[in-house]
Amino acid sequence: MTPVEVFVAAGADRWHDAQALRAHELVRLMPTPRHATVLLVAGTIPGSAREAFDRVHDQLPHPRAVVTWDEIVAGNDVVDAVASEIVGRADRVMADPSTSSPGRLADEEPNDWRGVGPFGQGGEGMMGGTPYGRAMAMTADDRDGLSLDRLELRLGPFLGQLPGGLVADVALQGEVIQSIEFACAGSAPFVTGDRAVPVARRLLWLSHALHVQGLDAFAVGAARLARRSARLDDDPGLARDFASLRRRMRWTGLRSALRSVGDRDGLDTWARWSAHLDAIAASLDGADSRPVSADGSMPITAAELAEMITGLTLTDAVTTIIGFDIDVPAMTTTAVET
Amino acid sequence: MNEVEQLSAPLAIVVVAAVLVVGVYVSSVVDVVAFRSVAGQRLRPGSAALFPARVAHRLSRQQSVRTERPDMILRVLAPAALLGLAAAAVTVIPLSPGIVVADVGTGIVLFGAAEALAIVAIFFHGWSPNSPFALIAGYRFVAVALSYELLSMFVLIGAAIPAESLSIGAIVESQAGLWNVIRQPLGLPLFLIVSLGVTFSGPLDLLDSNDLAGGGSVEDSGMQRLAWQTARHAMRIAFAACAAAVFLGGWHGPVLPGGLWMALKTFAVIALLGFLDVFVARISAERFVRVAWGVLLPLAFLNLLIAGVGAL
Amino acid sequence: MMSALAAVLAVTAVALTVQAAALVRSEWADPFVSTAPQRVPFLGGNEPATHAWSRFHVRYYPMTLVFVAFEMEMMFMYPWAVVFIEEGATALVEMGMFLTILGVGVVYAYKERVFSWQ
Amino acid sequence: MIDVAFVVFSVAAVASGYGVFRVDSMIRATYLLLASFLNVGAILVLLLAEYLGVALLFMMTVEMIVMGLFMVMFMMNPAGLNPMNMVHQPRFAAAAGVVAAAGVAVVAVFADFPVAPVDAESATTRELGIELLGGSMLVFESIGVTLLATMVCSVILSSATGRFGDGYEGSVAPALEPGGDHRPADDLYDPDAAGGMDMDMDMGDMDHGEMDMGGMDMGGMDMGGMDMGGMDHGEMDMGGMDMGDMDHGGMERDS
Repeated sequence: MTPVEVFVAAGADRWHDAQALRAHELVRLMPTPRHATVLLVAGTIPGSAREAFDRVHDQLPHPRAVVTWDEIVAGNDVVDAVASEIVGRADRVMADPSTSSPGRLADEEPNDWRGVGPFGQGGEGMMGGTPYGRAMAMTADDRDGLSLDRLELRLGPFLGQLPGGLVADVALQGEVIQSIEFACAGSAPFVTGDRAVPVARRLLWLSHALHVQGLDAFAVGAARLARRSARLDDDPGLARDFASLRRRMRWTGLRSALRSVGDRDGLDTWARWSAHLDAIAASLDGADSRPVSADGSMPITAAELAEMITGLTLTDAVTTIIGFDIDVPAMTTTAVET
Repeated sequence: MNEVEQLSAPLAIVVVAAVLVVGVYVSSVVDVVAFRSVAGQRLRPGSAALFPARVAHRLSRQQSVRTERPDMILRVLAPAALLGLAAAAVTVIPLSPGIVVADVGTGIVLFGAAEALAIVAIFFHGWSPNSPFALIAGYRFVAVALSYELLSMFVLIGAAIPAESLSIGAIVESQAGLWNVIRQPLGLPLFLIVSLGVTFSGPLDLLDSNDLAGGGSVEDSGMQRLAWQTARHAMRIAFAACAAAVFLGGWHGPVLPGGLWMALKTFAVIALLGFLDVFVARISAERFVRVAWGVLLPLAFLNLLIAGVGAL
Repeated sequence: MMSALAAVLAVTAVALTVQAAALVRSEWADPFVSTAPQRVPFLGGNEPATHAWSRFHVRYYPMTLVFVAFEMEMMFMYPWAVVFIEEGATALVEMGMFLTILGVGVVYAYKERVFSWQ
Repeated sequence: MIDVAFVVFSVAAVASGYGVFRVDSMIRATYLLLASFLNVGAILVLLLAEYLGVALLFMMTVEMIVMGLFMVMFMMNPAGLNPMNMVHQPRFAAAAGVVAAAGVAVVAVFADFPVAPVDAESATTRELGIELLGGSMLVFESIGVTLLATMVCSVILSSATGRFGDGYEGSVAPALEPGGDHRPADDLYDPDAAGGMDMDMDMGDMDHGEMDMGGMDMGGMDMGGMDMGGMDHGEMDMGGMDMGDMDHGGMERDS
C-alpha cells in the first residue's frame, strides 16, 4: 500500500489535532492540494473562509474525495478512524473516478477577458487591462532604490506551511516581505504570556514545524509521540523516546538553519525551538508535575509578529511564524456546514 | 589507455535508457526506504519495492491541472529537458572498462554544460505555472545554483589534473593506483553538496520545499508531477554515477567485474544522497550563498591546490 | 569524436522527446477539464489580484554579476588542467597568480555584502 | 553527414535568433537566444574546435541565466501577457541586418582564407593549454586583472548598500541642476508613483528601460571578455543588447 495523499483544510480549533495524522503510515499530509487525493476538513470553517475553502477543494486534481473529521464517529482512537475513512474513500474514488467530488465554485473567469482588447487577450497597452483574466502587478519603491513590481497576496487560511485559519495580507517584492498584516485585530494575542499548553499539542506543533523545515520523516516521529502522549498518561518510554528523537534532531543541522532567524529581544528562532523542546521534555519527565506547563516562548501579538517579519524573505518569515506555537484567533464565529 | 569503442547511436540510446530506467526506480525505492527507516515506520521489502510503480500508476491516472495562463511550452519543456540533460550527463560517464556510451574528450566540460542547462530547466519549472510560490522558488533556486556551479567546476577540474585529460574515462584510468577521494579529500564532499543542489534535496531543498507549499511543484499534479520526479531522480543518477567515476575510482576494484563495481559505487552514492535528503534540514538560500562563496569556494581553491601539489 | 558527440545528441534528443510526448499525451487525453477556480494559483484559498509574472526583484543580482566575471575565468582552467603535469610548477604559479587576483575580487564582494540580501 | 549537420544547426541558430524578436515573453526571448548560441556551439564542434564549442554551450548558458534575471527584472510586461513589438526602428534594423549579412557573406565567399586543415585526432585542448601558459601568458594574466576590474565595478555599480552603509551616502554625485538633489528623479520617493495614473507609470518605466541598457552593457562587456575565444559572436551580443529598446517599440505599437 502506498499512503494516500491528503491535504488538510483545518479550522484553527482542529488544526493541531489534524497534524497527528502524520503518524499514520497510510496517510501522508501534502503541502499543496494539487498533490492530494483526499481533502480532509477538520474543525470549524468560519463563514468568511467559505469561499477559500471551496476554492481549495476545487484545486485538488480529479479524482478527489472529501472526508470530514468532525463527522467521524470514533471509538478510542479518532486518528485511526479518520485515517481508515480516508483510505476507504480514496480507494473508492480511485476505483471509480466518476464519483470524484464535483467543483464547488462556479466555473467563471475572475475577469471577462476573451475577445477584449486589440489582441483579444483582455489587456490594453503594455501593462493595462486584465490579460487572461488578471491584472498585472505594478511597481512600488523599495529600500534599495529600485522600484519594481509588488505582488500583493492574501495567504491562507488553508496553507500547509502556516497554522490553519491564519490569514495574512502580504506585499512581496522579490521574495522579501515589504508589508504584512494578519487578518485579525493587530492587538490580538498570538501567544499569551501565561498560557498552558498540553504536551500533546506541543508535540503536534513540533511535528508540523519539522515538516516545514524539510524533515518530514522526523515529523512522523514527533506525531507518533504526540499520539502516545494523548493516549496514556503514564507511558514510561515516552520521555526516553522523546530524548532520542531530540538527540537525532541534533544531527540534522536544524540549529544552523534556525539560528539568527527572526531575532527578537536577543532570542532567535532556535532559542524558541529550544524552549519548546525543553518544555516538552520537562512535562514528559514528570519533573514538571502539572499536566501542562508555561510556554517558555514569549507573548506576542499579531501586530508585533507582523513587525518582526517585515523585511524578511518569505522563507524566513514562515520559519519565524512557525517558531511560535501561535493560537490563531477565530475570525468569525459563524460556522459553515461543509 | 584502453581503446574505447564508440557505441552506435541506437545502442547508446538503449544503454542509457536501461541505466536511467533501472536507476530511477532504484533511487525512488531508496527514497522510500530512507524515509521509512528514519521515520521509524515498518519496512516491508515487497511493499517498498513496488512503491514507485504504485505511485506512478496512481499519478498517471490523476488529472494534470492547468494553471491560469501557464507557459505551456516551458511547462512541458522543463521536465523533458531535465531528463534529457540527465541522459546527456550519463553518456559521458564510463560504465565499465572499455564501455562508455560516448567517450567525449571534453567529458567534464560537457557534464558541466549539462549541469548549467539543468539550472535553466529547473528555473523553467518555477517560472512556467505563473504561480507566486513557484516563481519565488524558481528564483531562489537560481541563487543557490549559481553558487554551487563554481564549486562543481573546481572539483571536476581538480580531478582532471592527475588524468591530464578532460575525459571522464581518462579520469577513471588515472585512479588505478589511488582513488581521488583520498588524493583530493575535499573533492567528494564538495561534489556531494553540488549533487544535493542539482537534485534540490536535503539542505538545499529550496525548490520543491514545504515552506512554500511545494514551491516549484506547487501546481503540479498527475503526469506533471510524475515527470518532474522522474527527471529529478535521473539527475541524481547522473551525479551519483559521476561521483563514483570521478572520486571513487569508477570501475576499479578487486575480484568483481568492473561494471559491477561501478554499479555498487553509484548505488552507494545514491543511498547516501537519499539519506541526506531525509535527514538534513533545509537552510535558507541566502545562508547557503554566503557559505558557498565565503567557505566552500576557498575550500575548492584548497582542493585544487592539494590536487596540483599532489600531481607534481 | 564526432560519433561520440552525435551519440550524446541522439540520447539527449530521445530522452527529451519521450518525456515531452508523455506529457503532451496526458494533456490531450486528460478526461478532466480544469475549471476556472481550479486554475487559480494555490495561495491557501484566496485568489491573487495579479499575475505572478512580474518585474521580479532579484535581490541577489550583484552576486550574479560577480559570478559571471568569475565564471569566465573557469574556461581557462580546463585547458590548464590538461597541461598541468606537463608544465609543472609554471602552471601552478601562473594559475595561482590568476586565482589570487580573482580571489581578491571575491573577497571584496564578500566584504561589500554582495552575498547577503535580506 | 557533417554538411547536413552544419546546415541543420545553422538554420536552427538563425531561426531561433529570429524567434528572439518575435516572442513576447522575456524568458522565451532570452532562452531562444541561448538556443541560438547552443547551435553556434554545435557548429564550432563541427569545425573540430571541440573544447571551444562545448565551452561555448557552458558559458552562454550561465550568461543567459543571468541575462534572463535582468530582463525580467527591468522590462515592462516581462512575460508578454500583452503582445508587444520587440523591434525598434524595424526598417532601419532590417536594412542594417541585410547589409551586415551581405557583407559577411561577401567576405566569406570572396576572401582568401589560409588553408590549415585540423587533424581530427589532434589534441586541441592541450595545445590551448600550452599556448595559455606559454606564449599568451601575459594576455592570460591581464585577463585576470580585467575580470577583477569587472567584478569590482559591477559591485560598485550594482550594490545599493555595502560596508559603509547606503550607497548614496559618502560619495555624492553632482546634482543635475544647480541646487538640485543628486539622485536621479525616479529614485526620489514619490508617494504618488505607487498608485499613480498610467501615464506616470509609463514614464517611470521608461527610465527603467534606460537603466536596463546599463545593465545590458555590463553583460556585453563580460561577453567581450569571453569573446577572446571567438570574436565572431560580437553581432549576437549586439542583438541581445538591442532588446533594451523594446519598451519603446511596444509603446509605439500601443499608441
